[in-house]
Amino acid sequence: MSRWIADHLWLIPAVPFAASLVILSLPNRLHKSAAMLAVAGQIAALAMSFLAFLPTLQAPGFRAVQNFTWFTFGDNALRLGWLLDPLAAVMLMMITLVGLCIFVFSTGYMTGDKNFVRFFAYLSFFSGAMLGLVISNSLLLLFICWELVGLASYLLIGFWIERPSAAAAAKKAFITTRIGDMGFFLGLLWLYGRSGTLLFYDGGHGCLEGAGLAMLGASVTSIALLLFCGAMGKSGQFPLHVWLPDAMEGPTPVSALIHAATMVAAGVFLVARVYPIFSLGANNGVTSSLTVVVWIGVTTALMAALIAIAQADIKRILAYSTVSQLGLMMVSLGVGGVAAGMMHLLAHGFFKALLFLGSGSVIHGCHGEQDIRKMGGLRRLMPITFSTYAIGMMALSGVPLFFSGGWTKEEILHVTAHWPVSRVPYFLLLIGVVLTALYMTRQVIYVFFGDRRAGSQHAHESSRVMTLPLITLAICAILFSVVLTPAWPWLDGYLTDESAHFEFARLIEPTVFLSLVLVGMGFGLGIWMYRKAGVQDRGRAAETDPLEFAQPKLFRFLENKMWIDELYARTVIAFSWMSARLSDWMDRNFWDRLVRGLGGIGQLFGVLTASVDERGINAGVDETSVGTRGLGRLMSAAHSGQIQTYLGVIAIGLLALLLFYAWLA
Amino acid sequence: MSSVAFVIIAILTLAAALAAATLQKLMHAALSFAATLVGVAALFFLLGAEFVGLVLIFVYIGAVAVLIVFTILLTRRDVGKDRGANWSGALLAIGVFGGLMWAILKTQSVAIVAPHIRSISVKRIGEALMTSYVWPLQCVGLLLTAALIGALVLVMEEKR
Amino acid sequence: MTPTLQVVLIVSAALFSTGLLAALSRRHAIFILIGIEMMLAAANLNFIAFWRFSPQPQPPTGVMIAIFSIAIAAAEAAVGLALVIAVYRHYRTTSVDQLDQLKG
Amino acid sequence: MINESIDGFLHPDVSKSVDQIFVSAKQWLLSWLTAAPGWVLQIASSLINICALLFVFLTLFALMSVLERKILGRIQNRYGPNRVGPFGLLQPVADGIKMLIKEDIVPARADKIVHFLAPILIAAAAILALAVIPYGRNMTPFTIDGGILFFFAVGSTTELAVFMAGWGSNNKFSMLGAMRAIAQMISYELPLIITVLPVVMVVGSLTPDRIVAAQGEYTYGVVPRWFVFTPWGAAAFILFFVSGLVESNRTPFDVPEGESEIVAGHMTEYSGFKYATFFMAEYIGMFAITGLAVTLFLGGWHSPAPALEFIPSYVWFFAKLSVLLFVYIWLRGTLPRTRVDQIMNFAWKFILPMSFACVIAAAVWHYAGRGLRGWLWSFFVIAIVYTALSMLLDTQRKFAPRVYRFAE
Repeated sequence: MSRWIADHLWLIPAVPFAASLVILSLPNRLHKSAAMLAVAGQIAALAMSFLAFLPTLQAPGFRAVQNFTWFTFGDNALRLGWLLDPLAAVMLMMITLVGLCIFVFSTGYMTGDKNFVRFFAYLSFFSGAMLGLVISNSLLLLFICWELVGLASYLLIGFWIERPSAAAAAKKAFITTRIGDMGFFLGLLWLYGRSGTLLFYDGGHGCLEGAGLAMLGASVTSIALLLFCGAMGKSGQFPLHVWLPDAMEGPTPVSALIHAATMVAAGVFLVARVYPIFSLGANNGVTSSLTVVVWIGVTTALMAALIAIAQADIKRILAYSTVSQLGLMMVSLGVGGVAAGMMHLLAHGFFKALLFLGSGSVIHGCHGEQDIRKMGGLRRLMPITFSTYAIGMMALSGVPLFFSGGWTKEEILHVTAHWPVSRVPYFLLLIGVVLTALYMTRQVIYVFFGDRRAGSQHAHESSRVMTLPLITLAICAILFSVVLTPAWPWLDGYLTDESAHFEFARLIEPTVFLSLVLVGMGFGLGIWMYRKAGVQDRGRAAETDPLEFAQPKLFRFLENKMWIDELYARTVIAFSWMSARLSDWMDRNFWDRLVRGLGGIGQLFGVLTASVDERGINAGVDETSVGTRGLGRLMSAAHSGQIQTYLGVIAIGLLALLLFYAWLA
Repeated sequence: MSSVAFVIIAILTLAAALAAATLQKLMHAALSFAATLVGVAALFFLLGAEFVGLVLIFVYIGAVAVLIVFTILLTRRDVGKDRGANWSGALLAIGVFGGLMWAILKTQSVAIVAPHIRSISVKRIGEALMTSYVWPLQCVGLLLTAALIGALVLVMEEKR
Repeated sequence: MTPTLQVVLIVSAALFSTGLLAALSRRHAIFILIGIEMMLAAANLNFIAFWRFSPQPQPPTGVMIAIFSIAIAAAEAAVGLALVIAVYRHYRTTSVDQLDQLKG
Repeated sequence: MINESIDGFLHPDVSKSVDQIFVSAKQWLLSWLTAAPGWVLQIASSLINICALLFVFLTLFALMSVLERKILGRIQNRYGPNRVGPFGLLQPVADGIKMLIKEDIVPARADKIVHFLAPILIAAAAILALAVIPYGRNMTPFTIDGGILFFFAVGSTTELAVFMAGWGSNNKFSMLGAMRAIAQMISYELPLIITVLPVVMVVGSLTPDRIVAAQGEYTYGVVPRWFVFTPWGAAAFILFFVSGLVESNRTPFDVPEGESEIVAGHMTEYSGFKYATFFMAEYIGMFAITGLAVTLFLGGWHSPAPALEFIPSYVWFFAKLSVLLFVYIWLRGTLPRTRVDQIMNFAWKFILPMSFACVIAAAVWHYAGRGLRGWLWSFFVIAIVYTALSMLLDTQRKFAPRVYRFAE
């Protein structure tokens, strides 16, 4: 059975795809059956992923590959393939499980939306593409699925097309990620050019195996960095992070599934997948490309955490925390803790989905209110949401011992502390931990404590279909930590295929206390700062944020996301303007000269033909000079709109080529 | 393939080509263009690619030439007033010819005679088309369909 | 005694330049199309010639490419002529030197 | 081409030698210049073939022209030509002389060269098409791998020639006729070729000789294995025959020279010998198409029964040919002329889909193992498509008695 699924791995993405196709063909009045179909497809995918998960448990370092030829031209074939190994298996489990929860949740959340059916079609489409991305054994196939999930996210962000802001956000997300993907594509081409194959594992000939890696040679760093551009785009690392917060314009389940749990993790997954390329030729685990990864990750983590403090939109806060968590994962990959990074990815998938769904339930309860300053006192109104949300928040801010996030964060800090290059990232990450605790506290205080405000007057607990996923995810977020503890680092061992054995002593480490202190500090600071949040006190209006009251300038700076969008606008505009000027200058000075030169060539012919016929030499000369002038004029008006001119220029090019060869020979 | 036949056919072909390029009346030019292609097909026969030659005649005389003459017919009011030739173009063509000639004559490796082989059989071409070239074949089919539809759309009378 | 590859190449070069002549020196759009078709035919001749004169002319790559390029040339001619007709309908002329709407 | 398969002039078996008499005669002629170099020999043998072809088919043309008129006469209940020579058999000679001594008029505004070249080209194309047809055992004038393609390639030249005729004689009627002719030729060339496909598929070769050879045996020793006896073959044969009618501009598809509307179509401005050439080209084209039909579907030169093997192969070929030609004449005597739009609709809406159905049916026949099962299956396919098409195209138009409108 498990053997069978290993051979028919393609079924896992195929099922949601098929579901989405069928759903797309359904009329809008069959929305019930559409939802049923989507959920059923997800359940099937989950079951198959579990089947696929089983064999990887038995043998350490299990890896099942099957490749097939896509098409042949002449005698060179383009091959794709599927791959099942621990990395893929855990991702499959996470995606399908979280996905299932979110599908169920959105059946409740999206009720009454006029494009209900379309929504589920897109959602299934996305999940199919994501699963395909995870199990693909060829960088090309991965890239295809990569673009497909990009498309899905574009469609879903702009799901409420009638909102201009949504449309703009969708466009922004699409374009920004494209910038990254351009790099990815170039890297892909370069890799193909060097190693001649895009298969990861191909019985020793793949581009991640000895032979393939050996062929990369000196260009490996550039390839790695180009691939990392793609990762940066997808998982919102520092220069390209701007799209992710705006992506919150989409429906909340979408934010939960795509922009928190799965798709944005794809970048991290990509780096982990092609890690051999990054770490090729490393001396004690440091290569230039990995160093770049680390620094970018650190910058992102810290910056996003800072920005998150000053946001008012509940989802934006979570979005920025996502960005910073992704930065954390990148750091851990960069410093060599692949397993730690992946573990944090999985844990983050669970609790971030939980948080988003919680926020979704809050928004739903408050009838679409998203500004946390207008909420408050929801603790009693929505107990289930509150408790699950609290669990998610603890996990996110990394409270040790009980919550999955805590352990993975431990791991990451641990590996970062031993990074040979510098210890700066370590300290910065410690600050990041404090900040995370801080802004989460702020959010929770604003939303759930204090007394009700404008937005939360008529709030109510969400229906069963929405609370059940919350509970499930909360349980996952807690129980998941069982396999993460340093006492019994099963998942770590599973990912790095070593056997894990229980050892209680490792449970109590000094770092635990350190992080306990840090988190406590964050909580304390938060509670102290925001105890009076939302209520009028000492000449501060109720709406104004305490931090804003204390430090207006800093708050402005953070609230406006460090002016990065504006900066981009300036630079981009300036750049295009400059390039326009440049090309104009080229036109005036360079091309003109070139064209005159071509005229000179024409003159050459003139002389040649003149010497041809002796008798009518004058006529010949006149004719040729006329021709030359005509040629020169035609050429000098380089954009004459005359086809024949262009043809002539092409011919001249051919001739020039011939002359060049003449010069060579 | 006897070189006498080759030379004769080549001369005829080039003469027809020159006529097609220089004749004043468009219809004559088109017809001599057809003649040129017949010549090229004959050259293919001599070179042992009979199938390609037949295809060439079939496609060009049967389809392209008829298309061209029809176009001439449909745009008849404009036929004939061909205002002068563009001498720089002629010079360019001569130059290109000179360059190519120079390149060909200079390259020693092309001064070889053909090996003695049987002309390629239609069966082998069919097999090749259906096995290792099936992908390009599909692409060409798609392309032709697209071209067909595009041409139709282009010449369709726009409704008003 | 048989002609060498050189001769064939010379013939195709001549054919090519004749096509170029037609395409460059004549005003009428149809002439340009004819010229282009001629150049394509010359290219095909080259393909066939190189296939024929290669040491062992199997597999028939040259023939294949020639066939494909003939098909593509047919498509190109169809679309081109359709364009000529459409342009003629619109501008009442088919001489390319009057069609310079794209003049920059 | 020299057929080495035959050894010596006198063959022990008489019927064999009678069968091969022409081949052996050619051998004998060629044996005179064995000393000459190869290319001389080649040219000589081709010349012999050409002369033979021209002689046979020009005679056939003459015969046909007079017979047609006589048969038409019979159909219309009158004597045909019966003055010149015995039973008026010398009528074509008289016609020929008349044509030759007529004045050759060229319109003043005509495009002289094109006007002159058109008949030559059309005749050349028609005669070339004859070259690839096997007229008897070892009697293919020009054996070429892909002869069918050759046939259609040269056949497609006709359109150009017709257009030249129409354009050259600078005349509205001519142009209209030419355009009509080209339109219907192009629309029927497609089914013509596609109906050939099934045969080519089944035989797996484009060479006429192979195709004929593939129809050699007899099922149960009685029924000849001609393709016309398979469902797809029968359908394809009928479609091919009709398309052939159109290709050679015969009634009921002779709108290009519908004398009632446009005087004589593209032949309006031609007179004297040129007109005769056109006339001849039409007939020879007809022979070519018919010959191809015989080759493809009626088993070429094979005899219909094993018992009749002793009769020479070429006799069989020409017997079948003349039967088909009689059908041509018969149709001309019987059917009225159709309208252009009717012809076009018929081509694109009925004939083309049917010919595709033939291709499919042939494939089915092949994969169901060429036996009775295949027969039934392919018959099934043809029947399905036919009924579907006839349902689809049935416009439910009820034919009312014609209403006459008179000018007041």
